[in-house]
Amino acid sequence: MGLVESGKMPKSLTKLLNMSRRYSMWVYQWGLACCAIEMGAAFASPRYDVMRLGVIPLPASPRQADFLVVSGTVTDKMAPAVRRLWEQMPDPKYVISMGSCANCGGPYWDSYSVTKGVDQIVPVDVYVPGCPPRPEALLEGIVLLQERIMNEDMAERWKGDPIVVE
Amino acid sequence: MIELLALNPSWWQETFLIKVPIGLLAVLLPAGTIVYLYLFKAISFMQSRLGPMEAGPYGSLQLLAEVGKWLQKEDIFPSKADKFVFAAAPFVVLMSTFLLVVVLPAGPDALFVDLDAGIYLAMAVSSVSVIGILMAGWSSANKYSLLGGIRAAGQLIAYELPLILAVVGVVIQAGTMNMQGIVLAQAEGEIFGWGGIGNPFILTQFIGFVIFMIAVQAELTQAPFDMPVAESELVTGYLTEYSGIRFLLFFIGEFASAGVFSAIAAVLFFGGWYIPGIDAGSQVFNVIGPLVLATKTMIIAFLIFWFRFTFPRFREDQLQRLAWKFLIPLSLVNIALTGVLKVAL
Amino acid sequence: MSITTENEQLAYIASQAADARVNVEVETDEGMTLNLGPQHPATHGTLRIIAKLDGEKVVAAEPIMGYMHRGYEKLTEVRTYPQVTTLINRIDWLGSFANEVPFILAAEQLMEVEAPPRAQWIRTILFELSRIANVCLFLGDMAVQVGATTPVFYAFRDREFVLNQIERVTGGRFHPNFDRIGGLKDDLPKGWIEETRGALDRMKSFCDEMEELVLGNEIFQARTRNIGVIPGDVALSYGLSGANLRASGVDWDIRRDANVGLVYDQVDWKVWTHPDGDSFARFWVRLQETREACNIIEQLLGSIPSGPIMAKVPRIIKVPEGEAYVATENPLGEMGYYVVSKGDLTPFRVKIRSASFSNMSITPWILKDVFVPDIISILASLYFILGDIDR
Amino acid sequence: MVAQNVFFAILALLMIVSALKVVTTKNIVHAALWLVLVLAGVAGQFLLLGAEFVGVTQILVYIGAVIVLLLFGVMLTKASIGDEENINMPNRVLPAVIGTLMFAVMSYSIIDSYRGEELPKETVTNAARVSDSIFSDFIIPFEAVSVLLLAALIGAVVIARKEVA
Amino acid sequence: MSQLPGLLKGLKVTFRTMIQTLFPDGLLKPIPKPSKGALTVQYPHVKEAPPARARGVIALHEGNCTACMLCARECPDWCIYIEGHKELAPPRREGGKPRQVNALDRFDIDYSLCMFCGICVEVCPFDALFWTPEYEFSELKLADLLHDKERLGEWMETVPDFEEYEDGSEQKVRKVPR
Amino acid sequence: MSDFLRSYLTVAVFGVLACALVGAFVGLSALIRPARKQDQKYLTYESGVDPVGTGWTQSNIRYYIFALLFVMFDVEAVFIFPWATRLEQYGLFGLIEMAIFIFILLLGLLYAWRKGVLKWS
Amino acid sequence: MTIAQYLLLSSVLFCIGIYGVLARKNGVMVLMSIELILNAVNINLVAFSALTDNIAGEVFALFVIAIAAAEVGVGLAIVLLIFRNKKNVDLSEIDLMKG
Amino acid sequence: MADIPEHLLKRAQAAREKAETEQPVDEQPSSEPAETDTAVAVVEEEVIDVDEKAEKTLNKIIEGLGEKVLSSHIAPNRGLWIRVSSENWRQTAQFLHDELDCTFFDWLSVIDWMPSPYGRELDTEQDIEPEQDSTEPEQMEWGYTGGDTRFQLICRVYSISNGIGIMVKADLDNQSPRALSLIPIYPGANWHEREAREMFGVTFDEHPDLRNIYLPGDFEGHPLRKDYPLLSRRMKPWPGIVDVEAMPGEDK
Ligand code: SF4
Ligand code: SF4
Ligand code: SF4
Repeated sequence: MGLVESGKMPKSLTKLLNMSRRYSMWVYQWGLACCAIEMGAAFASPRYDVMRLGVIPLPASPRQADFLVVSGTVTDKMAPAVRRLWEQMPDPKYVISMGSCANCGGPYWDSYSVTKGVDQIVPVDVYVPGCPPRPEALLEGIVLLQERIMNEDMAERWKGDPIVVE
Repeated sequence: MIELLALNPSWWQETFLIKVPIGLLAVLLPAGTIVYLYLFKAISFMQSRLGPMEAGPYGSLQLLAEVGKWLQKEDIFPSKADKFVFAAAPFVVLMSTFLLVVVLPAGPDALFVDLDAGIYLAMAVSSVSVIGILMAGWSSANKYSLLGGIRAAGQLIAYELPLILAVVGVVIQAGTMNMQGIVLAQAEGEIFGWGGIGNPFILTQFIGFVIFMIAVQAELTQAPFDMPVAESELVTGYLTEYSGIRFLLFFIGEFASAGVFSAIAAVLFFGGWYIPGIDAGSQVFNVIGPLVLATKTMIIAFLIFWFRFTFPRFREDQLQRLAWKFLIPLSLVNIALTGVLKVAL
Repeated sequence: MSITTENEQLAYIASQAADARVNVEVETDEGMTLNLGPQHPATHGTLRIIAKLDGEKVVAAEPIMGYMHRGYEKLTEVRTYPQVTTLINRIDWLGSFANEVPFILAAEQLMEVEAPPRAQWIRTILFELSRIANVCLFLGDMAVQVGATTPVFYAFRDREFVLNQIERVTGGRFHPNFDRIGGLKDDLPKGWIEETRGALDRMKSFCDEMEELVLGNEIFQARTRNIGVIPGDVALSYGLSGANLRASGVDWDIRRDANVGLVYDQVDWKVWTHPDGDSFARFWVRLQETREACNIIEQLLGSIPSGPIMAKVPRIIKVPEGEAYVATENPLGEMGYYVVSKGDLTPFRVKIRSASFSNMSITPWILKDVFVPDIISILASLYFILGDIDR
Repeated sequence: MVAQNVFFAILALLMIVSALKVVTTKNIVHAALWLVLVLAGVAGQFLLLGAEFVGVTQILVYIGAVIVLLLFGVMLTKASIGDEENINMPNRVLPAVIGTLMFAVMSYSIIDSYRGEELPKETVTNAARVSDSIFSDFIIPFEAVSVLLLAALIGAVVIARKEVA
Repeated sequence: MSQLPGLLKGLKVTFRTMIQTLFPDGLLKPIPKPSKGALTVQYPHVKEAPPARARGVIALHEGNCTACMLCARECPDWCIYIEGHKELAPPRREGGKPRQVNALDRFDIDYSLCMFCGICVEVCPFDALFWTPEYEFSELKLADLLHDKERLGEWMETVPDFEEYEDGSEQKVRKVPR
Repeated sequence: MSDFLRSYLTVAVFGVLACALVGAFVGLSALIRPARKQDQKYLTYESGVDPVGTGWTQSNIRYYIFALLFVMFDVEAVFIFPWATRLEQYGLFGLIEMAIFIFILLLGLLYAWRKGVLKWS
Repeated sequence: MTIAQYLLLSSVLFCIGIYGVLARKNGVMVLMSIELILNAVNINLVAFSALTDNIAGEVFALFVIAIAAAEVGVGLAIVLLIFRNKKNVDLSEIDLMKG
Repeated sequence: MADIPEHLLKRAQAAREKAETEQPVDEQPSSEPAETDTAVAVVEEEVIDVDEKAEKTLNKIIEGLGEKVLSSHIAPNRGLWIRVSSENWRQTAQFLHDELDCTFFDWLSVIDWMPSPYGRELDTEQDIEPEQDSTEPEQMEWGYTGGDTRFQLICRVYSISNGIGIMVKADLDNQSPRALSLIPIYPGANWHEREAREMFGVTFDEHPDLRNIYLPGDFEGHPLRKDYPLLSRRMKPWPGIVDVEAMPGEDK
């Protein structure tokens, strides 16, 4: 137990495991706002076809998800649910914040009901700018995340803190 | 096959050194092939996409990545769940699959066991997975799971019957429950006196085949019978709370049973390892038999996934109605017809 | 990095408590309470339906909204008119060009300007294109909700062609911000008309595919016929509009009956209605409307007048005092803006009459005595967009 | 024959432990699952005795159908996760005494009358033999079974309908 | 049952699509070439080209900007930050007086907040801001989404030319300063 | 041991094999997977909110009728399978016997059908 | 293998079943205990069938299985009915006459 | 919040001047219903084209409701407004529904006529704190059909057979704004009224279920009231102030 946390993993095995996490990323079907449609396009449109990258948009339950795309506006009413769902995902888990709303509140920065940035609730690994980001921009974010996974230190991630990238 | 290698192993050696590894392969390989070829690729093509491309050439290593990934996922036991049953459910489901595979013949001598009650045993153990599903649904302590589990069980038992009854027609024709015997009966049978291609029972048991396939579709909870795991309402049904490796096991179980059921269908209706033109007793079949069977299996499995990705799903009551009011009476009629013909001819 | 500050934590706990209260309110002693959402594939994101069940039967269902409430009406009061235009794109995010139009028309009414004909033509074309982009997704999504996976891929596939056309003109795939008071931001780029024709052909074949794959499918029909029947008068009293109303047999279409500012009177087209009022009818009407939209666009493409695309308006827009209400037949139904101006840079009050809000208000009425799977198909057939409900 | 005896012992142990669990566990679903093990053990014993058809039937009917029925019934009666209160009679000593006494008496008489009587080796009865027997000697009971099943179904439907109404 | 035709038609549609994807050259040349038959643009390897007007990211032509603040004021999200100072620039005509111009010290756009509405580009009276269709600028850290003057200037390379207009238009095609 | 028992032993071995496979997977996974306790991780998933109600229901009693019907026809299958293998020998007599048997069971199905327990309300 | 070992096993199961029937209050549990008893009987039947090489024992085991299925069906239906009326399946509190 | 900020004074002054110079032509806020009829009779002299349909409908309404119609307004081809008192709110709706066949319920909302106390000058960095109670009712201006009170209920119903939409306004009490719910006539009003309650704090009597519809249950305040502040706007410095450093030697 806890082979990884103890740091006794051989390098090559770490690489292999990172690789498998990189190419098998299940993302769960959850859209929040307009960005969700572009996310849907990235997932379901044959033009973008995110499955190519190994991102499988099958699960509808967070229990089977590897990463979460916060695609759109997070309102104060929604924020607890976002947090809850993120918490219910099994580790190792990742978060992509998609669109201005999720990044910072975006067009609703001055609204009374919108959370100003999802990183106040959950730790975010990749920020994808745009309003909405084109599907390919999301793909870029995913590729970025994959690279990040490829190079990450498993022991650090297993402890749960997102790796600090310098 | 063993004779070909001019070995004479003891029973224990034979079982543990040959049959067990081959059995593992026979379960996992079709499952993997089906997932990759159909779930990832063929379906993508049907939707004018490509499917996995990045992991290995044409995404061929995707499955390895999947397994590697799932191994690393945290294994969550919800605090309210019944831990023991929750953990045990995947065992039951997978066990049902493995017990199904055991009766399959892949050549005149290439078989795991040659049971007198072969197909009967298969039918018996196929219903065991219902228990696993009920266990999973109940122990998760989750509403979606419970509803999904009960729906699944209700559906599985409703379609278990057409499945069994569709087989009866074949048994009547073959006059045996032995799987090997059924293959031979097809190989040596004749259609109205013409034995050119033997008698693959698909020809004389077409109704039975249709019923069997519909029932298999339902047994595998694939669309249009995927109410229990209906994503758009029950999240993932009885699997909702499963994460990590246990989910993967269910996943493997699902597709492995797809493979096994397709193989059973191939044996029952398409002549199993036999292809017309070669003498059924010939040693050749010990070599090409497995391949022939695998090919037939894959073709049938394609049907399953083709349907799955084309049709909308039935509602629970429509599904039950279809089973009880249409399929079961029809299969009884089929049995009656086959019986009458058998006795009359 | 998870900056869960103390304040954040407090707010979090408070809202949890609020949630718990809702739960208590709906708690029943008999039967089971099924909670769909806020994260649930059936609810297009963030709607939450609480259904009290007896077995598989729904005794009562209560939608809980507001998970996507972004405060548009307040924000419009602190934004200038051009800024409002870009903001309201995001109400119905699928047909966003159509969102701008009624607001711009209302402002134009107050300013007493009229867009030049070319602008009106292009507006109408884009309006219908966004209808296609919107409804096209409905066609696929409805199929997904009743369990067919493939149609939605086709919908996304062919929708891309339409989006491309919208993007080529406006620069945004679906937040165009293209309409201006008095006209349009820019003119059509070269070659656009021809390409649009191609996209329309694609759409038409998509409609045919949908008809074969979904509409004609017996399972689909079994799932939708006689499910969720809304009689015409009930629909009216709940303020249902658009295809939902027409599927209940009410022959009313703002484009034909109360058209403002768009050029529907220049084309030859038909309003589709269906007498049944069930989920199937709603799907059918929308499918026909998609075809009709292709038809309208094709006619308009051939007859775009030449000329300017902007009327004379001051550079800094101040809308004179007054009140105006303009509604258009948006993809989701009647969308209108009630604009009260006091002559400032910003509107004084904007009441947004969004289609989905009214369309959804019928859910407690209609989700009675149905089965759980029907919740999904009925909701899907009513077709709502969360931004359009919650605003 | 040694192997048979070994397997018999394993199965018997499994069955007895599971059977005890069935009657002592406090959770109904667990009880049903332990019962599965008992039934599977019984099937195994049948196979050891060479009764192939009965053994497989045991799996098909008991594990595949009766247990499912039981589980359904359990879930329909709100089986909660965790132990249930109030599942046992207040007085369990008396039943235990009765059970032990009965076992003592029975085992005594069994050992007394059948000590050392060996079973014939390797008899395998296949389905055909069973079938022939049914369709020659037991045709009346056979038809009677169908009537019985019909009666059971009708009874259950009546009860359930009362419920639905 | 009369159920079959509708179901079969559906099967036909999906099967046809599969064949079209697998064998884009028709069944006479049955060499599977899905990457040609599918509509997919295989992202990291191939990139689609969005239309010229696409609003991907804003490029700044620093030379034109006079720090007039119009864009910052009109921006609905308040996400443009400008600081400037006055400066003497060489005269426009030979021998004229040196002109007083506003020079930019800081021009930041916060893309984490920007709503990509295009108002700033539209209101800029001096043609200093342009849209480019680039879309690849995701970041691992939020702070990196604040693009400064230099970064915005780099985007200038990717600004496409303005497109011609469709017949019947009275708009003039503008030029991108390079 | 006889071939017969050996065959069934193989069957049992395969059953054990399934368990071994599951066990191996779970064990392997236990070596490398993380275990990060987060209080809410173990809450029941319910679309992102606190679970409503106790989570238990009396589900539809109709399911029970279906299960019962299933049991009935399952028993039928028990008799029909051996019969099917020997039908040739029994001839018309066997046919009629089975026809009566099935007919009686069908009466049950018919009864349930007519009483409307196969429908949902 | 001797017949005695089967008979002993069967009697163990039988007695456990008896204990269950007497000690359990929950209707479903009682049904399960009855299943134990029936299975004990079946073991006896099959064992004797093997001993005497008479197929009748096995055939009767089959019939017993069939009847047991019917019995569970009806029994559970009654338990369900009780449950619906009383909200529990406590056999000790049931006055059968009032049902 | 000590003294009144200068800009606010300026604004108030400007508003007062404006009100003096451009007296509204037709929509005098009328206190007595007697005058209303005349106001109705002299609709819109400035407009040349006449909306016959609207006028006919208006006549019918006045016929049916008589004095209950406090005032009305026709914007030709744009719409028809009438104003009633909040006591007659439901009766009016009932009349429109029954007599004029306005079966289509369009929407219902509230307008807060109080000028917003918040604002920003172009050269201040922060938003300004408003003066407490700095706004009195007389500073308010009402739109078409005038008004008396801060909150006005407005609802639009549509008659498909006649092809005309009618906007009905009603003045609400300043202290405790309330009106009868329209649910018995238009069930669709349910959510609209919940929304109005939540956003403006207007109570609808006889409404079965006036819970919050959008905001979390513990949200305080009514966001669409003009005196509800948008905090972020007041916290964040406005980047638009001209921030060009002067040349050396030049003063600002
Ligand atoms: S970032 Fe823009 S497109 Fe995305 S959800 Fe927010 S407003 Fe919609
Ligand atoms: S695009 Fe819009 S939001 Fe973005 S910087 Fe320009 S004006 Fe601001
Ligand atoms: S409006 Fe144009 S010139 Fe003025 S500051 Fe902005 S970019 Fe520079």
